[in-house]
Amino acid sequence: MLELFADLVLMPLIAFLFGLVLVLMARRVRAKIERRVGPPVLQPIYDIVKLYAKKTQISHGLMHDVSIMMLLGGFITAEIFLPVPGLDGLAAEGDLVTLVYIMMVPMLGLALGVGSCANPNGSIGISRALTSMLAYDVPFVVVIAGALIHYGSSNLIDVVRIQQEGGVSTWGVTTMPLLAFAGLIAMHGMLGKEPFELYIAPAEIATGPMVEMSGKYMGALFVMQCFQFYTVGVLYVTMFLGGGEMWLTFLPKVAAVIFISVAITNVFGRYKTEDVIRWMWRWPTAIGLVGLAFVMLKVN
Amino acid sequence: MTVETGTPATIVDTIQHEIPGIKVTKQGERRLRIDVARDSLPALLELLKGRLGFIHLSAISCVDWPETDEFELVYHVWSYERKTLASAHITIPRNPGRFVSVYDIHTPAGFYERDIHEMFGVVFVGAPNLRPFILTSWGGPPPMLKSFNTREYVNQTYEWVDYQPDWLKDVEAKGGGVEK
Amino acid sequence: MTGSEKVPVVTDQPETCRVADAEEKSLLRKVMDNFADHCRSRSLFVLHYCTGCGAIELPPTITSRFDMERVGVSPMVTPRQADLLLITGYLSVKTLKRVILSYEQMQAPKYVVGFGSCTINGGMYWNSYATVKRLDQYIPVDSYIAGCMPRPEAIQQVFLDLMAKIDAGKATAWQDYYLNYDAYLGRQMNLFGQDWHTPTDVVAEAKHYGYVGNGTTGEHTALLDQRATWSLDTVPELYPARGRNERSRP
Amino acid sequence: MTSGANTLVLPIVLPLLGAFLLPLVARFGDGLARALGIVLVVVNIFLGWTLWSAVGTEAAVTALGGFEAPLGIVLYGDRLAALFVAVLAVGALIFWPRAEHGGVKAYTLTLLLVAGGSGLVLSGDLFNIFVFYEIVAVASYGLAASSGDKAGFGAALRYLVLGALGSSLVLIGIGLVYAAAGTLNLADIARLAPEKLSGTTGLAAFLLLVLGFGVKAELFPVNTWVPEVYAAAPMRVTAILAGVVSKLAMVVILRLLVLVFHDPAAISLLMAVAIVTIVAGEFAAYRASDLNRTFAYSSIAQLGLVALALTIPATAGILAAIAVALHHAVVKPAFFVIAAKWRGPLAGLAGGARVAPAAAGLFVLLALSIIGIPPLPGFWAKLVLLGGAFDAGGAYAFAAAVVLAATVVEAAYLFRVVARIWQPAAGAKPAHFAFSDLSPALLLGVILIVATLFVAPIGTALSGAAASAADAGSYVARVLPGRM
Amino acid sequence: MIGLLDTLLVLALLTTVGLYVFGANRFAGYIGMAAYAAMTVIVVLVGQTLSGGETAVPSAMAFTVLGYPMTWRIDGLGWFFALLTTGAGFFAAWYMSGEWNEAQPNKRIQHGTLALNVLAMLLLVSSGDFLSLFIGWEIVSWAAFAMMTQLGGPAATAALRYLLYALAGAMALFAGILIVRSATGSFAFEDFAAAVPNLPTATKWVLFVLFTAGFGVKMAIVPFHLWQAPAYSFTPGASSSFLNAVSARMGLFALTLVLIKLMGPALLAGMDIAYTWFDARSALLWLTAITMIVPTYIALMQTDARMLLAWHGIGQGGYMLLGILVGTPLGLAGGLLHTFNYATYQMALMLAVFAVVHRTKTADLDELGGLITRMPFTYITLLMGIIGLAGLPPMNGFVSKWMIYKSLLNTAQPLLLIAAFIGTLGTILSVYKLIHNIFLGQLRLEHREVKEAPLSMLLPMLTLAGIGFVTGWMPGLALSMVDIAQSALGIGLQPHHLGGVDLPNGSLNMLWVVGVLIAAIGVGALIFYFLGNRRWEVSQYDNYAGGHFLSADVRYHFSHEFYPGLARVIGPWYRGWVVKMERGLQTLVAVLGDLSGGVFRFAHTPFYLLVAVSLGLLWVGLFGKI
Repeated sequence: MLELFADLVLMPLIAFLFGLVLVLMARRVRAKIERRVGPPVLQPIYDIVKLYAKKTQISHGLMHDVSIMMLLGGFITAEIFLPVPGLDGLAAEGDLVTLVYIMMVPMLGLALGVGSCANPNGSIGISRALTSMLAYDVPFVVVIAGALIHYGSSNLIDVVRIQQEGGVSTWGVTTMPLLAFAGLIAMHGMLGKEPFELYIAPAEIATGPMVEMSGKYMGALFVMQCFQFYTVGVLYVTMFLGGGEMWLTFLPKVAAVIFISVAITNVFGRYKTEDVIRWMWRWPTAIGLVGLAFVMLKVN
Repeated sequence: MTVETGTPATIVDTIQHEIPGIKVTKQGERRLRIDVARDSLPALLELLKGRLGFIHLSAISCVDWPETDEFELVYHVWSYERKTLASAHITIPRNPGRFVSVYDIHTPAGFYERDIHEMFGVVFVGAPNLRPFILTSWGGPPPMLKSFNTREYVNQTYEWVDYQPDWLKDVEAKGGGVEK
Repeated sequence: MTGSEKVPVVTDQPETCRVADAEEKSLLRKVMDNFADHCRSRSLFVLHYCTGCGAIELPPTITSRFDMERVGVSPMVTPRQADLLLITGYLSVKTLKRVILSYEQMQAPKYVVGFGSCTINGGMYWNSYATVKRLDQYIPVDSYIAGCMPRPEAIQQVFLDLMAKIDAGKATAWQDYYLNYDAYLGRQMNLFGQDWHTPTDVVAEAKHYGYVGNGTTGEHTALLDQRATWSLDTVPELYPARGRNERSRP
Repeated sequence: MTSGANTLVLPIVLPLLGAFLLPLVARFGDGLARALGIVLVVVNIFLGWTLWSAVGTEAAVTALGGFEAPLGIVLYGDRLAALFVAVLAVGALIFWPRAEHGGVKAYTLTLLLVAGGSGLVLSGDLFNIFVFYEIVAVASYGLAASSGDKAGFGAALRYLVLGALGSSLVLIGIGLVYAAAGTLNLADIARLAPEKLSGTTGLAAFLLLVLGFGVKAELFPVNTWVPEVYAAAPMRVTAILAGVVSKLAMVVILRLLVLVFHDPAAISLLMAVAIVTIVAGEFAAYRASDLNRTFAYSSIAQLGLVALALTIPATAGILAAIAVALHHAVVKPAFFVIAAKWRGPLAGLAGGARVAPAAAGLFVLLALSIIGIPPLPGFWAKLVLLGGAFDAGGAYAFAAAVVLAATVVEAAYLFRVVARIWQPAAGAKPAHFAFSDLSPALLLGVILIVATLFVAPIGTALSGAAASAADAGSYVARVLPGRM
Repeated sequence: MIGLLDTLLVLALLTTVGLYVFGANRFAGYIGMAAYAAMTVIVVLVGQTLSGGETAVPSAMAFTVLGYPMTWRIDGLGWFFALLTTGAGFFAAWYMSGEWNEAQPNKRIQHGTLALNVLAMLLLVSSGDFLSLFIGWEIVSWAAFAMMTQLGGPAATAALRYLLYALAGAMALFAGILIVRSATGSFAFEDFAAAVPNLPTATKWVLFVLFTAGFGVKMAIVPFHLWQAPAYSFTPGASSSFLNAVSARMGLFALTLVLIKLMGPALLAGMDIAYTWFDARSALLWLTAITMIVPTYIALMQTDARMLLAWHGIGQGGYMLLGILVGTPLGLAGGLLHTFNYATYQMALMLAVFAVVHRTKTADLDELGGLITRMPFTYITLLMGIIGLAGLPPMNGFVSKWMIYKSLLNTAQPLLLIAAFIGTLGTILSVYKLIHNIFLGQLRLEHREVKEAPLSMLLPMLTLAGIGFVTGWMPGLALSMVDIAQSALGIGLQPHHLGGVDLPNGSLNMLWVVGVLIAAIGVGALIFYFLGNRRWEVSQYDNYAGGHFLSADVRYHFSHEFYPGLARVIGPWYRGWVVKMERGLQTLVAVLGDLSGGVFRFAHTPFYLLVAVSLGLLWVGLFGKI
């Protein structure tokens, strides 16, 4: 039990810390692309501590507070179900489908909190966020279906073990290149980065859901960003890049995945909502379906 | 009636022919100054717009003449075809300060008249909306009137920093400094 | 307290001990506060609210030319998320209302920097009936930048000075708004009329967070309390007398 | 067996005698004439009941005037005949004309109708059937005209012309049969039919007979008179005509099909006619403008159903035919009683439930039964009919599918009215029902409910009657002993 | 001793009569509650006998009419649906026992029709053979009609439209059972089950189509789904939630009984459609896939809360059928469990919506907003309900959807999994729109004094939501009920434990999933309360509006057309083919009607007589000889 208790504590902690590194990397990459020096190393921590140390904390009702709790709780739970080298946590108790649904709980919590802020900018932001979720989740589920049928099991520990049996040759990216590529695009959409960043949209709807968030509410959103980077990265690595044998190779892989999407994001403008839907339902879905066809040919 | 093209000269002839007691002076290659009686201004604007292509009322400015106790209203009208600006000058007495609105001829007049009403207190009969929109919480008299003593209002409403640095004292000692 | 009474000259803050911070209790609290001030100074979110002509100085300060992100300053969109409110240039009476609304929507500790001479004593519009002459009469200001319009280097310098003050825990101008809210409100009412009010309930907030000084409530805040709930009194059918937010004086 | 024989002729003779005596009795008082008429009808019911109970599987046969079978006229009273004699008499009793409907004239015509009807069902001789068919026809023309207004006379006249033409067709048909078979006795014809009536003559004879009797049995091409007459005739006459008389013609066709015509082409002809009748009846009812016309077209459809049941081979068909006919005899007159007061366009019926809750409730009960909703008897009738059709398979399955589709249309137009009745009244409210107006319908409603409770015993009784009716061999043996 | 089933049926009959007679007085609701509670207890007792090894509990009631025997008995499958029915009846009666009922126009009819519906459904689920099944089916559809047509006006037209659909379905069913009788000689289930494998494929296909169509109408599978949303929405509150929760599931009971128990999924899979990869089972599977997606995205576009939920009812029906038709024990358990879960959260949702309607007199999503401050408990119920409807972890909806997805994965049917997931996404979008437009955003001026729903309405709602949460945390409780039903189907049971299902290739243990989620939210709460200063609640007018001063006379709220981007993309896809088909059918009947009416009026009968005779004789002359 002690080892399980250690997992329960360690996994979210590692997720948070490495999430901070990822956020720092994202801001540094953005700065370098804009020929700027970029923030100091501890900047994400400074931001979060400053937000939590705010003297006045404005709330818009009990649901606003509960949504912050759901936000953090949801991501902590998602972390616990993500197997990382050495720490399996509760990955055996719930499989990938469960994880995908657990990742929706914080999104719903945030949506309810923003709704109770009673600000139309927030409501429009959430309506766009849910629409973009609908957009990127279609290729995402094609990828999941293909991958799980290819691995024959939906338990993440098995998925990692199957990929590691034959070294790089049995990695998801080598056995299912098309699905991996479609998965990458879907992940980019899931992170809500630039071409699909239609729900933050500072110019149009004043940072959408974050419009009435301040102090520790805003701090929680910054923490969520760290968790989100980490979770999405680890999920992709677990499905396609052979999961984590040991930390030294695992963290660079996650950083690499996040680096790809962060690098892309700074050179794009923002798509309109319907363009996001049309684009996501056309290209990544088509690639995913072709990949799925290959998988089905192999299976039967 | 076809719209005659041609130099300002021909415009001058048509205007003088149409409206009695009008004085047109050419102020430049592309500028005309028209002094007209107060009552025939709407007719003039109608003529300029209808027959001579002066379709764009770019501004109405008001000048306060305390000596003759009059307001001078200047209607700047521009014609794209002739590339000429015509400025119609009229004068109205200060105390009733009322004049007819030209909103129905040129819609932008709505805002210009509202601005003049707010700043000078001139009431334009028939203007769609004369509520204040710049000095929304202003209680004082129309501020652009010459009779309005800005300096005295400012002294009475606002305070300044009483900034007495040493270097300023030396300058004042030598006779310079800010005039009071 | 009529408007014409002389206001003390603004001189540099005396080296007395800091204004009693309501929460200062224990060593742990002091360590925490120091660490918090350390982080606050290194993470300033600027409300890029172009109130006057000086807003054009911000882009070079924040982007690649001068890159304030090196020291943790990054622009934010709404007052809720911002710590630093920049008043960039002259303030007409109408703009001042929006500035006060934004200032009250910001979360303490909040700082205000006035750009250029217009915010110090009216600048070149010193004799205009419509512009505000001294900003610190209406909202507490941390620091000013002289110049008509200061260059990015000056802005960078004021940021660094402000960060040093925050680090030292001395940037407490914002408490003055709570402690002497009645004076501020009185001066605001002189300018905007007796039925001036903002959606933020500053007195209740002060009581909630313990920043109640003897100047917090007074005759002007009493005027505020006469209204039932201000948000509803602007509804014509409920309160026919008022009916509109921006009302010209009778 | 013989004791029962001579009572066989009574159901025909007594009403006939009554019909002629009534004008004389009327001299002594109109009420007396009415009472006598009712007594005679009750006697007829009793006779029908005694015949039903006396006759087991063995039918009662009477040679009129002592002349033996092939030459003399024979009456053949099996359970089927007894049933319909009783039903005719009960119908006449419930809908016995009121004093204001032409008084004595109406009573005599009704008695004539009862006499003719009983004769039609009982007689074993083809020509004798024709004679009674004429009596019934004449009586129904008279009754149809008894409403006394212009529309009634017009409709009755057109009905007379059509009836005459129909009868002439029947006569030609009988002539053909007589020419081919040389005899008019049904049992004899049945015995000779295989070789004599198998060819085109048989088929032609069948066609003519079916079309002739079809006029009264409301089969497709010849039933356009139905909506006109039922709308014009007084409610009580329409009830009897629609409810009972049209079934008698069906019984004759049944006899012919069982005994004489076994040619599959004939059967397929009758089925085609039946299907078209059902479809035409249901869809016309869907577009009918007022309640009366709706029920007129609905009765056409139900008669088509009975005809379809007849085409189904073996006892299943006969049983289905009897069941549907009986159920229709109970439900349709009640519908017409309601339609009598609720005239005018359907839209005007809004608010009916508040004005006359009993009528509205009865309407729903009848609608449920005619559509065939369990546990009401309508459902069992349909179950037998469709069960037989699906068992027969092939073309019958298609016919059954048509019947099912028609039922949905039937539900559409009936429940359109129900929904209208339960809506709050927009303009004028429909008429209120006095208890006396609604009493016949309520009585029939009670009969329906009683039938629902005792559906099992009724079912067995009817299947027994159907079995005996379907047995051509026993009919011939019974009528012509030893002459097979 | 009189059997359990008979006591149940007699009690149901007495409740119907009693509630109709005493419907008007104040305690009718409580009488109803007591009656339905007693029924539920009896059903649980039946459950125990069944789980004790009995295959079925017979009933003394048996008739033979015209040689057709009719028997009634209740087996595991019927028991499961009986439990749903009496449970739903209990909560509906509880909802009707309090203040909500005083405002209702016709109390007697409401109580009476609810009890009638429960009686009819109990009769249907305990049918012993095809004939009693058909009789039960008819009575259920007519009882539902009686319940729908109470309020008149639009309710009456919707009810009439439902009735025509139901009757068409019933006629198809009638033809089906008669074909069964002619093919196997009797109406009994066992004979049919034995005879069906070696029936000719043509009859097998005809029976499959007829039964699927007949039962599909009640289940509102796609081509027959148009009637359900308006019919269920215009019924008065408690009855509408009863209809939504259970009524459509009778179709599922019958489909499961015939397609799975009697015909068996293997047989269906064997019936191939020529020249396609499809067979009967996969064709129906794809029909359910469409049923999952199309109604959900129609629900997304609704502006009336009741219609939105009713459209979701159709979509969720697709999930249940999908689970059942997959054929593996896991899929079957998932489908049946989804029926139970759906009943709990859908009823909670409808009761919550009707509580809002009770207080604000409107169900239009564009007229509501910000009610969370006024009606917090109704908000909690609706929140737990939508989490269940969307199928997210803490609630039970997730467990059954997970089992269905897992069965699809194990049988390697990715495209169906994708269709199901798209349906879930649509549900998440539309349920958020529902809760946002009613409870979140700015409170309207006229709703400032709206009070919370009365206790008599809150308790049933919260209990239902609680059941949803408890069975979500410990799905084993519900799965044991599903086992009894599944044992009757002969496909084999899905082993499970209190927390969920253990499979070699990926298991689900909700004890851990929900436990950790709640613990993590607790950690979030600790972080929230201890890290950072105390919270200060501000009014809804103290809000960022770009420097503008907010006041109550300007509505600063976004709710109309909540997903504009999505509407622009999928808007053109709503072509309403099925609506056009329905209207085409209506015009066809009208044209035929005009035609036949015309024939009757065209000419007098003698003309037809002569034509008929001449044609007939011609026919005789030409064809008679062959």
